[in-house]
Amino acid sequence: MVTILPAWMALAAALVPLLVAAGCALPATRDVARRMLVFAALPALAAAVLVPDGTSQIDWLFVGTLVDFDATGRAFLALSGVIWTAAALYAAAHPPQRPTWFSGWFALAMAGNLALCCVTDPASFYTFFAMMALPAYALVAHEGDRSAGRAYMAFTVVGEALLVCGFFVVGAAAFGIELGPVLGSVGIGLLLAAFGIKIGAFGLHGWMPVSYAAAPTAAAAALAGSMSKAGVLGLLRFLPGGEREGVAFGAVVMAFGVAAAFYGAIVGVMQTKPKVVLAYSSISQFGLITIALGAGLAEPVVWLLAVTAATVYAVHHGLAKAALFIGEDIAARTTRRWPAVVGLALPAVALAGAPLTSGAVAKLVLKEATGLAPGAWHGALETLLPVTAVGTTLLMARFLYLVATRKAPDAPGTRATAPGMLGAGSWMLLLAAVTATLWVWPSADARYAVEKSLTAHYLWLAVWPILLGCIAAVAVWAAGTMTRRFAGAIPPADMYAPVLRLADGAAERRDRSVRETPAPQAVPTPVAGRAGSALLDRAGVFEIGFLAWATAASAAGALTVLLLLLAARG
Amino acid sequence: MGKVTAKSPIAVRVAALAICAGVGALLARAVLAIPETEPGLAPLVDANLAVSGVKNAVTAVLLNFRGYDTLLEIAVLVLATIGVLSLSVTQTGTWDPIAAQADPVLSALARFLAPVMILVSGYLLWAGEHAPGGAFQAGSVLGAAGVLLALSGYARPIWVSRFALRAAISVGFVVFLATAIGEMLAGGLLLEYPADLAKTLMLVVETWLTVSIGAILISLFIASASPAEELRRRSGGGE
Amino acid sequence: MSQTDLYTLVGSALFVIGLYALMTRPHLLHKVLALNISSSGVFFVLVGIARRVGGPVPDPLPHAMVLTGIVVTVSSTAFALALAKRIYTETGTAALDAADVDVGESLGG
Amino acid sequence: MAEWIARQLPALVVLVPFTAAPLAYLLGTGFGRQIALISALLSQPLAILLAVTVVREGELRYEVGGWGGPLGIDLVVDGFTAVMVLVTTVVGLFVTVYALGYFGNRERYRFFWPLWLFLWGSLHALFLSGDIFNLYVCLELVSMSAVALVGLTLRREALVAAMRYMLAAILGSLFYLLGVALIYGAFGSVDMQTLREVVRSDTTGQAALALMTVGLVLKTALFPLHFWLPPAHSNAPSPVSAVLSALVVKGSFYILVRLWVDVAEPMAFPGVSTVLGVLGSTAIIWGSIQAFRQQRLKMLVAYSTVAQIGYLFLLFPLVTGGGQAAADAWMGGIFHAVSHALAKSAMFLAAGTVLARFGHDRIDGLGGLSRRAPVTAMAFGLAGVTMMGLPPSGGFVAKWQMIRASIESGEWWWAAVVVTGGLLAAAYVFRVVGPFFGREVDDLDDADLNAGPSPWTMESAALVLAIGALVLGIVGQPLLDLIMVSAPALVAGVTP
Amino acid sequence: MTWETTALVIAVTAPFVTAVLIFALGERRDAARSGVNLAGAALTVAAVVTAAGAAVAGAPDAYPTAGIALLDIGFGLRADLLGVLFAVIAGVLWLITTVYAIGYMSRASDRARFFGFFSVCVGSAIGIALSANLLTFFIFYETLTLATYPLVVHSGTPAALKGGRTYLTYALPAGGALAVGVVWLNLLTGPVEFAAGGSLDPALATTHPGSLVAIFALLMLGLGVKAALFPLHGWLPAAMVAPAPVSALLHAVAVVKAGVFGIARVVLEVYGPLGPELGVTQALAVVAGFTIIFGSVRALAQDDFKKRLAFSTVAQLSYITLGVALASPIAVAGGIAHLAHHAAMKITMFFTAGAVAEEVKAYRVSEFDGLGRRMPLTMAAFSLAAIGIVGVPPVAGFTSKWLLGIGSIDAGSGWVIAVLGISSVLNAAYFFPIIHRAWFRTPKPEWAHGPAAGRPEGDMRMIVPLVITAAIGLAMGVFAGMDLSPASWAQTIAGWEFPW
Repeated sequence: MVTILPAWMALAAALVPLLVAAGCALPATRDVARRMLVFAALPALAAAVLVPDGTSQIDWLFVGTLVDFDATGRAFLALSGVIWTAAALYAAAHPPQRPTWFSGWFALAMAGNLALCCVTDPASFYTFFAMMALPAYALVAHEGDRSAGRAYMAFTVVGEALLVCGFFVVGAAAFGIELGPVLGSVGIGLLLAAFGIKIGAFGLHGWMPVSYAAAPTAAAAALAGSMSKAGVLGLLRFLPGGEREGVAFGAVVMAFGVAAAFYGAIVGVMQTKPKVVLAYSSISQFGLITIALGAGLAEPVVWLLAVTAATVYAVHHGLAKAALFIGEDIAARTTRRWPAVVGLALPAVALAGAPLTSGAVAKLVLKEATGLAPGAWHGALETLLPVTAVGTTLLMARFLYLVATRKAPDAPGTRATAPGMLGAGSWMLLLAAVTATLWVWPSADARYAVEKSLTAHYLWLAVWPILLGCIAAVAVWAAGTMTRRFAGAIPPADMYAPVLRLADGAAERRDRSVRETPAPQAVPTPVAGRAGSALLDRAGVFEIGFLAWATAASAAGALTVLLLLLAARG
Repeated sequence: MGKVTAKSPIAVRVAALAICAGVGALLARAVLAIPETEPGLAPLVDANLAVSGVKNAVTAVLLNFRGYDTLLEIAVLVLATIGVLSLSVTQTGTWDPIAAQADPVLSALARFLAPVMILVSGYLLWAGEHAPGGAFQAGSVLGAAGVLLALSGYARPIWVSRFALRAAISVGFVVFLATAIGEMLAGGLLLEYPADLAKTLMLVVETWLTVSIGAILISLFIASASPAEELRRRSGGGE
Repeated sequence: MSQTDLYTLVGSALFVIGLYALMTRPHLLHKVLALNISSSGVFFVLVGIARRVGGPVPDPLPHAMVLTGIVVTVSSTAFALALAKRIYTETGTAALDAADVDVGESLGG
Repeated sequence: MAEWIARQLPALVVLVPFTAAPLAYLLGTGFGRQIALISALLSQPLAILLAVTVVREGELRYEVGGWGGPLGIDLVVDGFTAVMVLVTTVVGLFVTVYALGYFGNRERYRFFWPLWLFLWGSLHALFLSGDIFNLYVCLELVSMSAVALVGLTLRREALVAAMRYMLAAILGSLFYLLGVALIYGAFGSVDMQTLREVVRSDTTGQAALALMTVGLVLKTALFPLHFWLPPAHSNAPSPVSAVLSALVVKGSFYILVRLWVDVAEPMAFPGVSTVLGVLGSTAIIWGSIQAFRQQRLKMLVAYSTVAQIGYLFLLFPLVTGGGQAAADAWMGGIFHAVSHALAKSAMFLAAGTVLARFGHDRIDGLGGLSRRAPVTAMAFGLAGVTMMGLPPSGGFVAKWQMIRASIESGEWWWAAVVVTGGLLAAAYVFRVVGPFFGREVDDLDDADLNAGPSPWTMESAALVLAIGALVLGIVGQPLLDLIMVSAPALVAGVTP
Repeated sequence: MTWETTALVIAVTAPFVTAVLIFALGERRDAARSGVNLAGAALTVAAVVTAAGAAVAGAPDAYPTAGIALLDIGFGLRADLLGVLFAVIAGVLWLITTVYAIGYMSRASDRARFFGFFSVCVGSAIGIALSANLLTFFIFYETLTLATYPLVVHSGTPAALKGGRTYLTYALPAGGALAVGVVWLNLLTGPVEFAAGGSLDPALATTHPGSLVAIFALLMLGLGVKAALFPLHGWLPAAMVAPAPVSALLHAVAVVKAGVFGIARVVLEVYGPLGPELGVTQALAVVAGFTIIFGSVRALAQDDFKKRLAFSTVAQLSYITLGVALASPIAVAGGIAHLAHHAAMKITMFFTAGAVAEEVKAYRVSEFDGLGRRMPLTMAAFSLAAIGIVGVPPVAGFTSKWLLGIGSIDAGSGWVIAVLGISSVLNAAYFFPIIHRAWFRTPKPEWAHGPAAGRPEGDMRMIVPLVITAAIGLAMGVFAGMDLSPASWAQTIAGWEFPW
């Protein structure tokens, strides 16, 4: 480009979807706005390409906004742009019920998601994070699954609260306020927990499977592919990577990552709904990203590498996961499934890290980062990482199996429309992105990783876990009974299932009681309390005494005596 | 009048006795402590008697030195009269003959006594200048004459119009006030008698006060009296 | 005991007697008379004070006060009597009682 | 002319109503109204001029008869006097205006005018008098005219109430007179200026002071000697009630303050101020509780007076220590007398309007009054603000100073009493005012007595007085300054 | 008298004059009354803005002042930055509320009384804002107490009268405590003028620590009632019997803010550095923190819409108190900014309550299912305000919370962060269900297709004001960084307050 575009242009471009959202709210512009939805993310995509690195300070916006447009932000902006565009296309192809309503919320979340990629100060980031996360409720609950909506909202609200608290600490540090060791650690902990919820970290993932399953496909794709990645971006932006204060957290974070990676795989395999399997796969994959970040925290010098790894992995996973969600829906809409299943296999193997896919590159970068993990972690991760790939392979196998063997299209009316050109185009876009992105990644680090992934050593490293996984999958399939025994043993909400059930029950009871309780009648005002009025009556009796002439005159006489006595004394 | 219990309960009486005994004792202690030698204002009065316009010290105090007290005192009288009139049944001071058929003896006596009493009243008024006496004493005798006449069925209120009655009641106070204000207009202070006119002015004031006091006393008596109608009724209709 | 003491003591006694009667006698006429007795007591005290200078001429000031006091007392007595009489006419009784005063009924219900 | 007025001012203040009174009597009903109004209007500039003169020149002394004390009688005007005259004059004017509408031309009430003018004149005479015997005569004038006014309606309750009042008043006067006699016996003078110099701790003198105090307390209706006040004030015709509560009780209180704080201060003996303070506090609490219990509006207002009188007596314990606390208590006490006068007269006048228009004053029958008689309801409510002592009312400034004085003197419990009293006042005020905003009660039917709306003069007289009491809290500083002009030595120590 | 001083005097007196005119016009002349009322409000706003301009341009020693002698302190007005902020809020929202109230009260009775006392209330609030010292403040404070009463009991029902009694039961003793505190303080220190950075002699902390603590307690007791600090908050939910405009302007802005504004004046401009030194502000912060949680928990259980809002107000007011009590300019800025932010958001919500009650006769949250279809503008405005209260950016509530959070760290009171976090969750827990019901639940059949064809969703005199206030709430958050935004303003004020 000839002119240098200032950094704030990125933010402005990212906020274009707000116009669509506003348009959807106004009756006059509703229809036009809904059609514009598919173009809403394009300005942001363009900005990701055209706006060079740079910073802009926008003092008047919020409490002062800092746009620091850098490689990381650009990567996430591009990722989000692609995924939201694809999702919007798919939504246009297969509009959910009340499409204007859906589009409005969709555009709002989109704006938040895109904008948060551009800003680097905590207040603005939080603003756009909320603008993304809260409207997403409408998307999750769009098809009427109140339980999932409740779960999503509960986790989101708690996450937002934790986040704002964590950001207070970050913001205070930015003000130059001395934090002290305790508060600093608390701040890091809060950030980890808050973003942990968004990325479905182990123990904080309760909302993810139910929400992914409940949301309309376009929304699920956006959620899984882009919105949850905002959590990763947040961690990258605000964790004190490369500094001493984060070191203590490294081990914990890595441990959580490992736990999520395995937990997601094991529980995911037992699921019976493809979307839920994808959700657990996300949990597992985010576990891997978490491991990288943990390694970066633990060893300050590794942080930059960890950032690259997380970014690359996030892009890779986002695209793949979005493609899987849309593909799943397309498969469900067709009676001839095999083309869809084959198409789905591409992102599936990519996730497993097959050679020549983005997955291979991503895993390589990840390995590079974790390879520098301190102490025993280095060895442990060396062993564990390939095992997770086996798990991923199993999960993907399970997913493809479920998609392929699903009986008829789901409940009539919801996915009744057969996939058209638009929907297929959306999917193709994503598949293309999965295939190509890392190959055209405009950074030296990426190019180096790509080339390295093509070496024999790494090819083998990428291949064997997949092979092992396939064998395991076939074995399990062959065993048959085992699958049947474990499938569905764990509900989608896993450890949170009882809590969600309780909450659902409570909500239902409340609704019922409200329906059955008549409006409160005007409460009659109570007469003055008995005790009070009795005392007052007593006061009246005394007063009659005072008014009696004899008493009064005696009182006058007594007062005379008293004063005369005082006089006599004085 | 009325069937009211004559005495209070014993407890009240005992308490009252105790209190009164206390008051009495402490009062006695106080009065016994009055210094015997305090000259008071007597010397001051003596010193100023010459310029007061009268020779009687008490009259000088009443009409000149503390004439303001007297002015207010007349106001009290007028006020009480108005108050009594406001409470009387007819509220005008007119009355039916109190004794419907006047006793002939009383009537004759009254006829004889009234002029004498008026004469005495005049004397008292004049004597007040140098000896005990003055408007109040004179007015009282005048009032008594009026009461006597009323009781013996002579005077009927019709002899005075309502306005005249009101005028008689208030004339003393009004003249007193007018004198006082006149003194102010003449360049003095309130009730500051010019030395040369003091005696004359005081006599004028005293004269009208006598008239008023007489009228007031008569009015007080008459206004409080029950109409003859009611008297008859209350005496059991025996008459 | 000087003349002054005698007069003032008698005056004090009269004052207290009147006070006692005022407290204990319910009848309005009695009360008015009681006040008259008390006022006489006060006048006695004043006359006593007037006597103490010792000269042939008593202090004229207390005398003037007594005279003024008498007129005031006469006026108020006249008015009080008129009032008592009127009360008797209106109510048929001539006593005062707390029951005459409406001190408000109880609020509770 | 102006010079003459300036010279004769104290006398003129007294003479105007006193001249009007016999004329009003002499000329009868029709003229009585006009004479009263003329007298009321004439008094205004005189009272204002008096206050202005005092502020400019300090204490004024007018030697009646040209003799001067102790031989003659002096009229003395200091800040305290001027303030009391001023408030009497202002309240007097509005009561007169109100009464014009209230009594109309009715022959029955023709005695109101002379009696009221006598009362007015005697109040002025009382405030100006510099002689303790002369004060006795003034007290009697005040009492007798007040009693006569109470009985004016000749209603049974009114007559009985008047009788109670009369007996109490005479007894009080006698106590006072006995005290005057003893004072003369002890110190040989009844002139305040002279006494101020000669009084000393003396058996007779102090006994005299005790006796006078009892008499005046009785006349001021301080608890527990308030037995005569509620019936008298509530059964009197409303304009009279207003004057009685606003001004008449202040007359005897004025003398009490004169004696204890000013004239007889050198022989004041310990304990009495505490006794008066405690009785005052009890009055505040007890009067408020009784007011809250009442079923009739005028009874409630009357008991409110019993309570408010209590505040006046807090002056005594608070001034004893001298210094700034005494100055504050002095200002507070007197300012309370002033603002209470305005507010209480407004309350009684408003109650009178209600009574005249609806034929009853039962509190539970006043629901929705703010709709039927908004001006009257507003007047009552605004006057209530002063009763509660809330800003911006004059009652607030008074309580402010009292609280200040009590904290300054270290006797914080008086402050607690003041605050509690305000809250209790709120309880009884809102017991009345609350239902004003409520649903209308059928009882509110103008059909009864005087059918039709009240003359606007009546309603607005009450409102103006209430507003006066209200704004006194903001524009009251000149009045506070006036109160401090030539203040007694005990309280003049420091002025802010 | 300079132009600015005249404006200052007009700002305070105009509402009272308006009230007098309204009373004088009587019940029947509706058009004239509305005209007078709007003109008065507009004049007030103009005067307040003029005074504000002078305050913004001036430094603490060049603020416009006016006054007369009264007692030892004087009755004084002053247009300083803090004061004009509150005055501008009260004035502008009064103007908006007047429009709303004209619509709301169009079928009600006793309109003259209502609008008259309403004007008195606003005048008192502006007087409170522009008071130069504690005496003047107290005078207006109590005037406000009294003038609010007729509005609370306006409907005249037994329930309303009871609510009025409850209100007075809290407010009047508080006034007593305040009076004693103010008197005592004046005695201890001489006349106390408000002054940025505190006006007390620092030496007093060593000579009279006990008295200062006691005085502070008395003042807080007095101010805490209107500020609805636990346990003095009980009147606020009871006062919800008042008509909606009253709840909106008075119980969300003027009256309750008068309490917290007073706390700000006392803590910042009287005690200043002595507060933290004596430990009293720390105690105040703890009480405020507890009130935040307490109010939010109580709000959860309310089905009555206005009661839920009332408890929310209880909690939100303590944000301001908390901010003021933390010895940090950032926290103070947050507290003061919340004064404005909460005003705009809560008034929107109460406007909503009134509009909904008038239009569809829904009073309880459980009756709100699908209301968003029937009254979309109204509920959109409400939702915006609600998420603002929760603290969701970019609505203004977040801005104040942000400053508060950072300020609490600055003040070394990290525990406040937990309070803010928990409170956010609780706020969401009681507001989001309302939003959920309105937008995500199946509406009643008659609501499903929106307002009747060709007809607006309600009386536009009520809808437009609430949309405007919601927009203001949003704008104050989005443009928080602009020079004259409440947040920036508050930061400037806080800068003056902390010379120490």
